[in-house]
Amino acid sequence: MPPLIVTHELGKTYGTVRALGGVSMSIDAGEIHALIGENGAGKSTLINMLSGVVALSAGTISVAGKPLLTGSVPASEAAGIAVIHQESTAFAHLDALDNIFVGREPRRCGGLLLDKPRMRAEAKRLLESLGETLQEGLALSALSVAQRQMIAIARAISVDCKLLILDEPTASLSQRECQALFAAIQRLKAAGVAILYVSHRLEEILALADRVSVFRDGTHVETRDAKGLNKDDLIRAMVGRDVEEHDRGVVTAPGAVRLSVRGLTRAPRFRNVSFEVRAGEIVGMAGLVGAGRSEVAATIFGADFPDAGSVSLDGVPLRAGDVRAAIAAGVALVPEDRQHVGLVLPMTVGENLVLTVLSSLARGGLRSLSAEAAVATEQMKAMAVKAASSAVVAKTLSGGNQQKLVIGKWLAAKPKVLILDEPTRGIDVGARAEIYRLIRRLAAEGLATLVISSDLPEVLGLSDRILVMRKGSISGELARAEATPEKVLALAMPQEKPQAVRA
Amino acid sequence: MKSSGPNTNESWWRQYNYWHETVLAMLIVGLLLSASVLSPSFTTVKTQVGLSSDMWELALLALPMTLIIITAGIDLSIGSIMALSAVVLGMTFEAGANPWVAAMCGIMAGTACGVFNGLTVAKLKVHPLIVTLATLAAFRGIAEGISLGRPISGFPASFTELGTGTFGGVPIPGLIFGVLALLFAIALARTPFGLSIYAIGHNPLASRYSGLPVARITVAVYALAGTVAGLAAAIYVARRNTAKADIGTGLELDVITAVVLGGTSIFGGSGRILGTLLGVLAIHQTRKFVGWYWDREELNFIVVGVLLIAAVLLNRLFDKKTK
Amino acid sequence: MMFSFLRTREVAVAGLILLTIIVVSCVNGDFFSGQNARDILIAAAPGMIVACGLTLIIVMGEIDISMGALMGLCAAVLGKLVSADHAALPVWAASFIVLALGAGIGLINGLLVTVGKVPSIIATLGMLTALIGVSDLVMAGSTIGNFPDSLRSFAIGQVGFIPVPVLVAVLCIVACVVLTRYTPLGRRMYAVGSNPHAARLAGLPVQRLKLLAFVLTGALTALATLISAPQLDVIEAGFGRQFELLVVTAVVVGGTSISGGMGTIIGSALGVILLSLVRTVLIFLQLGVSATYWERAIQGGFIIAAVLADHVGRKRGGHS
Amino acid sequence: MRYLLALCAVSVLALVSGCGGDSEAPKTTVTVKEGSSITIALLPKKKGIAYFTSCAEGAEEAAKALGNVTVIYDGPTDGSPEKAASMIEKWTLKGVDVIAVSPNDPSVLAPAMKAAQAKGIKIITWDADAAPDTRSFFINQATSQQIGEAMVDALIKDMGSVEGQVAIVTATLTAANQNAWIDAMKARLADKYPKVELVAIKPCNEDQKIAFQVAQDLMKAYPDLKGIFGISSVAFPGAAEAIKQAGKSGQVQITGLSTPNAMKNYVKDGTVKSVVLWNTKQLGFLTVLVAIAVKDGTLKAGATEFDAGTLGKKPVVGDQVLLNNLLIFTKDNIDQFDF
Repeated sequence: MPPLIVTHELGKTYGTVRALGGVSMSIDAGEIHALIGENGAGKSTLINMLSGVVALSAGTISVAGKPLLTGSVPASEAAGIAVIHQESTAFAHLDALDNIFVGREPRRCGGLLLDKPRMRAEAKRLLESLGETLQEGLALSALSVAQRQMIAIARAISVDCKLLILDEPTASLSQRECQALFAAIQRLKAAGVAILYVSHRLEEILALADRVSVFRDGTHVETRDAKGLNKDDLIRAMVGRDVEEHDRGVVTAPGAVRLSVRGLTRAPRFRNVSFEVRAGEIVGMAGLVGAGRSEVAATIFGADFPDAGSVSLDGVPLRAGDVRAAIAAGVALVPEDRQHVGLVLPMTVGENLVLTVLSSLARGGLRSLSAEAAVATEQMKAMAVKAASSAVVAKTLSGGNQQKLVIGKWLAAKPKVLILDEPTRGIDVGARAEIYRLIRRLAAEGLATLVISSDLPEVLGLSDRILVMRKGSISGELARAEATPEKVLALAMPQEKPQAVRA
Repeated sequence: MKSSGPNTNESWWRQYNYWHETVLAMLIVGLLLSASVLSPSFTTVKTQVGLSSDMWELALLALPMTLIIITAGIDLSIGSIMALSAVVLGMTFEAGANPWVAAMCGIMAGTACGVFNGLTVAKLKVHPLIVTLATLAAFRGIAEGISLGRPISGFPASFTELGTGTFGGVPIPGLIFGVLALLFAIALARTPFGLSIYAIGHNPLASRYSGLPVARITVAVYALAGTVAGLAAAIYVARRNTAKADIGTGLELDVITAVVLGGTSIFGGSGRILGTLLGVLAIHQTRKFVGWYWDREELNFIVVGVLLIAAVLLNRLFDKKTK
Repeated sequence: MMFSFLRTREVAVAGLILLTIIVVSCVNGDFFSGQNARDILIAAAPGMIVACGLTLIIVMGEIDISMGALMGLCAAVLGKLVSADHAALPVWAASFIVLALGAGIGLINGLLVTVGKVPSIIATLGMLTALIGVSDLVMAGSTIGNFPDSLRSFAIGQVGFIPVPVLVAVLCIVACVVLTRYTPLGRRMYAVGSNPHAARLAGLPVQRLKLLAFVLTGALTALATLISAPQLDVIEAGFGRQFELLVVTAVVVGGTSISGGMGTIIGSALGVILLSLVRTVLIFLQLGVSATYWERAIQGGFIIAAVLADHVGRKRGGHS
Repeated sequence: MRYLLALCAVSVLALVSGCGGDSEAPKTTVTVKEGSSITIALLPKKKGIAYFTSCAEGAEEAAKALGNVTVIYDGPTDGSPEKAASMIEKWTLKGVDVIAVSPNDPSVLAPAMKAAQAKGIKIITWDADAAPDTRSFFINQATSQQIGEAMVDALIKDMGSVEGQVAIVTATLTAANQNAWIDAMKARLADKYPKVELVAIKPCNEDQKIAFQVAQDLMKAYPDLKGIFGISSVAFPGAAEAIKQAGKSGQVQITGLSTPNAMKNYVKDGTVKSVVLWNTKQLGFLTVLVAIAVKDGTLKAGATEFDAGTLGKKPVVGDQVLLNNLLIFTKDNIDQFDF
């Protein structure tokens, strides 16, 4: 039997940045095909290509021998490709029946009315085939993540689904819910559906998958039979990048404790998080997406209220839940989502750069345009922002330049502690290196820096010390000298006991 | 803020970001030109000054409304705040207070109403449309309740000068408006407060993450609207020598129309005082000319309604072009 | 929690109505009568009819504030068409024309919003202003009277023992409940409001659905005029002015979220009844002449309380 | 290019709105003739309602009869005093000869009326009066006091009893004229009919539906209610319809001010026994005549009689020209009137 899906030399570039290249793989009907790789390895790009959300820059996809019209969601749907995303793209206000059928509802009475009995029966059948019961009349937002996921899968298989793509389906499921999901997946497999299973949970993959494809740095590294593999094999395959390119260079001795976090808790996102960052030190924070790292950062920054615990700067406690107090004390946060949280995109580069220091630049209540221009020019130069002038709208800049803008905005405020959340996500290699250099320079100047990153080489290369978070708490701390990708991954991966590694 | 930098790849007219204002100005000039042909007496200075008398409250209220709409909010209650301020002014005066003291009380009452709106929007996070829809009824209701619907008049000439007097040929309300418009324009274009308003309108989350006092600024703009409504009430009372609970009825829609006509986006983030000035002027001139030439009040509604929709459609058309 | 929450909201509004009835009946026994219930329902009928359409619009994240002015125009046109002093068309023909007029204005609103991309609040504000002028032109400064009895029976007739306006309102509510709960069309409207992006991904015709809701609201506004304007045997200028305030407020009080995605027809209808009760209640409480002057303040305070209570309730329920 | 087109569209729009409507609207420029030609601006309380439209018809008749008179009839369609005041200001600037004002709020209009007088424009009031220093003459068909008293007396007569509960349905709580009438009515009740109890004053916000509902509620909330005053042209028919539909014609009496045409049906079926009004066409007619006389100086302070042509001679008392034709329309006479 020929494979169901065949990709040939798929490639995607954004501008000059290559997100993915040379992907040639195949998936068989009734196969569970796992896809692994670090964050940013290109897994999402592949998913988006298959589902038609992004257009290909190169290559072809064929489904059951027929070429697929790429870059079109309806075409992918018609070909029987469905995706269950990590974040729900469903209708939170609507119930299970609606979510399964909206857009292609069974009808009666000449197409006027919903055929509720049929919907109900059909939904029941679909959900039961997944080992789930139908709960009618409850809005999706009232259901558990696992139930929502089952409904999403039910929607996917309510039409003739040939390939079901599951993107990190177990990220927020309990052990029992996971088992239910696996059972459902096995049923689908038995029914001949091909499954592309993306996960960080290596044990799951070993237990479920028939074959495993490994992605690294935008390339398809290899595809192997899962049989006979163990976790270490997988980790080795995922990590393979040259860590040395991020040489820390001159390491100054860290100074006094700047940022001190004690017992910080914001249930259910994270619990009892304690750590310190010293002046001149770069502390990396590794972990999987959803481990609670960004939430810790937002709470330190005062954007969220903690349930318990304290944050102090130079020994002085910060007022909880008060961004302005945190900023005044010298905390700066470069958020993960620079487009929506980091910048005001429709405003100009100059305006964005002075946003944090607006009042202090004012003279007699008025904005001093010359002082603002001076700050903007200085930061643009310091950050090497590539823009025609400070009057260019931030939206028009590339991702890397936008990120420099966010960092520049905070440096203008002369912070004591800089927290960077995924500072290089979606940024091309050149800009990436510039940002690394910058972070190192700033640390050398005495800034206490906390870098949150899912990019292992990045964390390893930049940090003096690495904290690893798993499921809302710190699972371990590694000194620079002892840190290896394998150790970090081992600490970050769930369902495993922490290795005996400590600071 | 459609600022765009000098970019050599783009022709000059793409960078020119005063298109909306230019169109409006041309529209007004066109109207005045046609008017001067059809009815020359309309375009004389004397007529224009005379006809301006009932423009000032609308013009004044359009200033803070511009700020509110730039923050992506809206205030439907300003007409009612005006009524409540006027009634407070009148009743304080009736109780024997100096009219200027009474006016201060009225303005304070207006500010208090604005603060209530602002706190409900900023702290309780209720949609401003809903908040002010409710206070639209409540504030006017309070005004009716405390005044029992009576008019209060008999203000001394020294006070009514505020509404009817002129200074160097310019009506005093016009001078007050001029000063305030200048202050608002400076505040919007040249103060941290102004830039923060744009930032909040575009992206409240990023504003908060940049350390801008989002809640405080939101309360401030609604409070400012209340204060200006109080001032407008004082001017109205002085001009018509009457304080009553029905003044400013329906004014909020006129004000919103003027601001939106002036190019402020109802979704927030963009808008300028200059545009608002032209918006006010466009509505005022259109109305007055229709009234002057035809003496048919009902035509005004049609003309203004069509003008509003046409202006927004036009702006859309042109927006696509620059993008 | 949303759906169960909505149900509690409907129950809450219904409970509030019940509570009001009980309290007022205790103060003034005359309040509790079949006749009064009937009159209140007749009074609420036009609001309930229009609220059906507006709920759909708000559920899809848009708004319409031109209904009051449209009612004025429909009343004027209806009067001119059927009055023996004017066109004297047969009632069925005139009704049809008025319904078409309402739908037509709704269509223009909808086109401005979907094709013209004018924000709905601005488009309908412009429409509101323009329609006031147009209806004044149509009325031409006089009252219109001399209607055939068949027209008046739209407002004061009965089918069995049910007044026609109540019957029409109930039919509209039932039809819209069926539409929203049991038809693909209705469910799609909610999907659009709940998650516009996902709706587009699911291949729903977002713009067409919005257009349809505006057209429907226009037609329902015309229908509301048909069952309320002939209540009197003259039509005066200014009919329906500010009616939109009542309906928008009622829909919001009835639990429809101004940001879209949730809200029910029943909730909106109950909201209209609740708001219509306020004036009646203030009369039955016999608070005396000067209390009249506080009527509007009480109404406003009541709305603020409802909105704030809801907000607090939502926060407690974890839906901030 | 598209932009230019759009611009053209707007200019066209402006031009169309600037010159397109001649056919449908009477032009109000003065036709210059030999001798005295005169422009009179006639301001109603609220434009677009039947009562004032019929007054305007009377005024037009007078103008036509005289030949060299232009009457501008315009007013706020929503009855807003502010708009009325700015219309007076507009006519002052335009330089009309006489402005005849039916003040919807005398105190709001006073400054504008005084300013017009200061510019040499003659101001007279009609239909309702304003402060004496704001106008030269008042064409008095009835003062607020007379109107209030006439309504009270008519209702008491219809009730056939000098005791019981009565209620008022008014326009809005802030309507100046209605409030003046209410004051006069209260005074009359207290003075002459102390046993009649005024239980409620309710606004209908000039909305037919609300007037109807308010009257319905009043009858149920006050089962002993004997009478209702509907004191606006919207409130009166609304309340009458409520009485009729409640089957209480004859039990609950109603009266108010309205045009005979609007009330004919209710008078004929017995719901309404009396409608208080005056001959509105004559009022408009007389207003124009007085305006001309005031302008050319033939009517001066101190006159005791005014020759109103076809209307006959009208008495002048102080600064008031009395129309003196307060009418009570009943079943017997209502068919004789058509306005």
